[in-house]
Amino acid sequence: MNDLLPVLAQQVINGLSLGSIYALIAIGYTMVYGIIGMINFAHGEIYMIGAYVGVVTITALGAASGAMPLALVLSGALIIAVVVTAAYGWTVERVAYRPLRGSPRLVPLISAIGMSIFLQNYVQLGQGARDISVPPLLPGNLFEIDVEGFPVSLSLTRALIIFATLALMIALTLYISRSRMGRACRACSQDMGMANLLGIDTNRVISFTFVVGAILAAVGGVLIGLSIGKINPFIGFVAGIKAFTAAVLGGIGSIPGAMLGGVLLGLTETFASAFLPTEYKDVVAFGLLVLILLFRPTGLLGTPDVEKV
Amino acid sequence: MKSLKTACMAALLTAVLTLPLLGAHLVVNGLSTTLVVNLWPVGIAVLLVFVAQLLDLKARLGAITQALPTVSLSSASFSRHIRLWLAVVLVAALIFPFVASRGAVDVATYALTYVMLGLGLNIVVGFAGLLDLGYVAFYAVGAYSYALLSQYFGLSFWVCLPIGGLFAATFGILLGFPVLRLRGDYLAIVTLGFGEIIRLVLNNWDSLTHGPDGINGIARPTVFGLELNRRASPGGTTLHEFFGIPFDSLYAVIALYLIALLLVILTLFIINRLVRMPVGRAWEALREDEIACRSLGLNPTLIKLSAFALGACFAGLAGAFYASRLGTITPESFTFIESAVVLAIVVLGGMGSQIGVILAALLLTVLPELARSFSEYRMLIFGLVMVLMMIWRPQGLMPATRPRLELPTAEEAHQ
Amino acid sequence: MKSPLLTVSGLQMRFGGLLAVDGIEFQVNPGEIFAIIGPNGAGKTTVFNCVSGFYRPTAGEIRLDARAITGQPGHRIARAGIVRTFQNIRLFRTMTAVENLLVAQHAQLDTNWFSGLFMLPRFRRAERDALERAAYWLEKVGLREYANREAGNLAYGQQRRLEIARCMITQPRLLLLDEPAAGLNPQETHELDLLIRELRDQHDVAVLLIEHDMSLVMEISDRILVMEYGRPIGIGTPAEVRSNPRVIKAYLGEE
Amino acid sequence: MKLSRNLLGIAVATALAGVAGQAVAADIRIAVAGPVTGPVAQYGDMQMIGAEMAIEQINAKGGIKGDKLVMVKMDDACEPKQSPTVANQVVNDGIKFVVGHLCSGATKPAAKIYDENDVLMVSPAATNDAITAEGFKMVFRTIGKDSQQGPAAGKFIVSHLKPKALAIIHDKQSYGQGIAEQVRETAMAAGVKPVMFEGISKGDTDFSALITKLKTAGADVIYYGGYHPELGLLLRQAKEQGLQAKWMGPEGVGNKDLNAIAGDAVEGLYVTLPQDFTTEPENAALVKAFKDKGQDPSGPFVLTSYAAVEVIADSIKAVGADPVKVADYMRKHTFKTPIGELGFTASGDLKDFKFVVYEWHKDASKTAVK
Repeated sequence: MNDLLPVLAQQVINGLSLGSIYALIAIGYTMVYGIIGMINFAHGEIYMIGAYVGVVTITALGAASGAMPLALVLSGALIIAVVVTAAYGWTVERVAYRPLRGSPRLVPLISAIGMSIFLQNYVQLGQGARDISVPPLLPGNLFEIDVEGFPVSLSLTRALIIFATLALMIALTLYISRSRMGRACRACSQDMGMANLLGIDTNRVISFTFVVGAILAAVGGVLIGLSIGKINPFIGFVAGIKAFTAAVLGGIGSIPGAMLGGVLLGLTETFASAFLPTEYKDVVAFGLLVLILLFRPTGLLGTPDVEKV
Repeated sequence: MKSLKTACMAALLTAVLTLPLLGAHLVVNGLSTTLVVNLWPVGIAVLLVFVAQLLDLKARLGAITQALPTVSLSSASFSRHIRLWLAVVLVAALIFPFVASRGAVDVATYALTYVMLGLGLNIVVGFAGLLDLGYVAFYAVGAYSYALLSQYFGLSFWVCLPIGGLFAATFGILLGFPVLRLRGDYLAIVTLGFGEIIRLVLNNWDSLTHGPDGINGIARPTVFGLELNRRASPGGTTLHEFFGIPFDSLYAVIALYLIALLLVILTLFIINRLVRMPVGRAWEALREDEIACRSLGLNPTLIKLSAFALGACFAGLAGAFYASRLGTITPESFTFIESAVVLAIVVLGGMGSQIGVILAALLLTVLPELARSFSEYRMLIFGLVMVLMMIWRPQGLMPATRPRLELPTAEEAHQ
Repeated sequence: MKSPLLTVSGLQMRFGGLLAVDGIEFQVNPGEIFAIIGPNGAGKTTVFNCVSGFYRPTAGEIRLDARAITGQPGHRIARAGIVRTFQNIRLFRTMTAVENLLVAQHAQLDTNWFSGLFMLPRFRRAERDALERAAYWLEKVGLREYANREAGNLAYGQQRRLEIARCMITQPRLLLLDEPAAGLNPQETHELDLLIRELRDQHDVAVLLIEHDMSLVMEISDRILVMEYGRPIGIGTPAEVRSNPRVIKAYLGEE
Repeated sequence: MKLSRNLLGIAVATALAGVAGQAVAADIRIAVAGPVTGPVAQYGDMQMIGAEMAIEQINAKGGIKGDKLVMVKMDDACEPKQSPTVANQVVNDGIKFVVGHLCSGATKPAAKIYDENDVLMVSPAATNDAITAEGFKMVFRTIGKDSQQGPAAGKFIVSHLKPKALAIIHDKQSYGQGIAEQVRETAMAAGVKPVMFEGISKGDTDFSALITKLKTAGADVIYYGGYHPELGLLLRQAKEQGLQAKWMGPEGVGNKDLNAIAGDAVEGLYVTLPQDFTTEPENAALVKAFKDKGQDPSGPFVLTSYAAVEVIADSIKAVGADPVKVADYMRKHTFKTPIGELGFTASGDLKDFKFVVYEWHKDASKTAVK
């Protein structure tokens, strides 16, 4: 069965590109959970908003100038999407979570669920519930090699996603381990109270976490908009749950964990739909989430926290 | 008067937020996607935020809602009248279907179904403090159990109702076991995953559940053996033939309403008793502090499983009734949004407060029906209300109050 | 010599690399007040958590009436008769004081659902008995008029006493008190002293006590175990322990 | 005798709202029920503009013996949960004629309510067979059934496309999966056994793994049962991965939005559609009327909705506004409509409804395939 190799190669590529998107969103969950121990249920919607703002900007830039060079349109869309989505990330935290700091565990979680429903319908109100299609700005493949008669290819947009995810992940890990704000984040994730006592403005650190999460989700949203070519107000929901699964699989709270978790989930899902009937793909993904949380809630790279009595 | 600076900052932020999403409207026509710019909504939003910041509305609104009177159910005056109040409400509920219009009765039946779901989820979230986001799964199990039993074995509604409740309770325990050791938010996500898995299985298992086509031709409940349809099934007699009156589908609507009312009364009766029993107190103790429970000899596993099983059982009953009322069910009506709506009901009503949950269920189901054109904004308002409630009134509209227990006088006490 | 109520032998607890407790040996006889003292971080609460079943010790054995209970889950050890209080009070805060005492009797109460659902006389009688016992214990700790107040709204000292009452209502055989006098003023400490003696004398319960208040410990304990860095450095009556050179060195440092 | 308001507050308010809806007796109200909101709202738009045009034109010609037709728009967002509430509202408001519902999933529960209350329902778009399979007397449709559209596609695949390896994909929805099963049965009856028969979940966006599976199976003809959003993505990702195959889909994919998503990957797609009557010479005036209002008449459900209103109006003109008499009249007569001569079977389906195979192009035009 030597022709199995190219099929596997293609499926691995599919899995990597899918996993990179999950990783980009998973970062938002991991950082927020790592620092204030809360699942930002509305994070999937922040990703969706990033995609919408990206498409609006592309359409505006595309329409306005017509012959604007591709690189400019793309970078313009990324910048504007990042700025606006970061503003959403900051506002969601400021409005829905900051007033609830210190209240019992269920309260911020329910507020997050409410915010997720609100954002979904807010965008639906503004842009309608229908699918918005994105013109293929970057058609064509990065490479298309013929392995024993089977075309193995990686499209430009998917290559861009994998590359962007790697670059952002490395940059973020360096920033967190090197910079002052990075140190403050790590301090807060160890012990928020003590960090506050030592003069760290914890509110600023928390806002920073949400903004960084939103920025990465925005990049993910714009790139997905380009590569998949179809967005609607509901794409954030399932993508959000899958990204959370990736974050937990990798070990919630650990940034490399989010990357590892994302890729693993992407590969699992891809091989599930390759070898099982495709409709069971999501069942496998959700099943994986339930299994991880049961047998290894701290994930692969996470740090176990002993339940203090 | 908050400083002008913050008001301007807030207004600017609102502009940045709303411009791309509300200001520019994406329109797809055929090949090209174009932008229709309409700055009105952006202008209104910016103005609103500016004024709100200027008058520091947020703090004022917060104060007002705080001051809302909390009717403490156990205050002496109220409890004496509780029997009277219950009687009045019950009589009104019984008369209602015969005087109200058909549409109103149908909406009321729909609302009563959500009252049952709300009361059931209130056990899990309100009393035991376990945030279950997959509650719709038990609703689906109840509905499909009745649908399948009635289709394959022709069992009547009244036989399948308890079976549906039992099946759902079993699934409740199945879900309960794996999540025993998990904390609040992990538990929420696992139950969410579980809910989605159930829906996907229902949608994919074509041989049993006919997948997306769902199950059609589900029999309506019979009233004392009399069928509610226009034409009797072989061997059965219909209500109107029995009474020799011309067929009017209003009878079916009224009968369904009364069955729903019966189920709600049954649910309320059982839950009210359970809460005053050791198991009910154990639920609340678990919510308060699981470690303390363990140190006093209460087995947290049994407490959690009993909460899940009972919450699921009532969802199962509601599901079986829903299937009998609609006559046809598909996996599409058991999505996560249902779980979120029932959670919103419990949260809005006041976690752990039965009266609050009932009021919230009526409010959140009747209001959107009242203004059908308004229903587009229904989910938007749900989400917003959930956020605002958590900020201003986490205890809910009608918060539960502790029952007063009269202590026997000192002489009777002996040890 | 009656056989000991609780026997702890070779107790060891390791958290990853850290050896929190090692080689702990002691016994508590029926009706005895046994204290464990030592500087912060000596591993006292860890011993407590092992005895009460919250930690599974990595080595050693714990016996209650010669029956091994090492590693059993917390709720089963509690039903066997070992009940504890906590350093930071763990009351059911939004439930009333009397409800706290009713929950504690859950294990003893008739939890038959059928009789409960239909309020049969059997169930009503069981509830009334439980309420009477609760009234008795509220009276004993002077909280009777606070019966219907939420536990979280009681004063600190009152919460401490309610927690002890909640333990006693389960009719335990061994009561574990984790720094009961912490945060109490001298007057309240004295009342606590009387309360503990009364519990030991009238309710035949042995007491295992962790406490920093030396005057209370020396005055009330029958025997004392002294721990430092997880290891035992002295055991015996208050007098023996006070004169034990290693203990003096540990507490008062080198001359 | 209405109970005093304050006791039953909300419920009575609903009742009064119901009564207030009662229009002047003379007008004949027709409820047009379909997805005004929700993800497939564009199909609802087609239904609305078709019905609206028919009502306007009939009223312009003096209505029916002086009575005006009034259109009552009802939104069920294609959700099976909402359609029974809408149906009950229609019955409650005393409306006797319904053009709708649109999606099969939403139409099924509503049909039962209408039949029991002697309300005439004509669906311009629901193709699932089960709708007219329960012996209802008041349920009709002015569009073909899956069991008519499926075989048409199956026969075309076997005879024209002669596949070496046929793969069938569907979107796990009652419409998509229903038609996919029909195509499979027709193909297998003709001796062509599909190499793949699989479902994708609605709303999915990444099909790269499925495309690779299709490539491995060497599928050269692929039939997709479902709506346009998912097919658009499948076509686009198939082109990306260099999958050379001929694709075919039902009328649910046949609209411009497909081109917007798939771009030029849509070239050469085969679609079964109701015959496109907008090119018929006698419909020229009607097509111009739509264009004058800036509306596109070529959508699959525009003319079927127009026809539904016309059939109801002609029957009322003959036997008056009693729905039961109208239903009997409809079963016994044929009606001249923009989509040809329509006749109804006992179960309410169209006697013969031809689905024509079209070839779809990247400029969103379509040419009939002989």
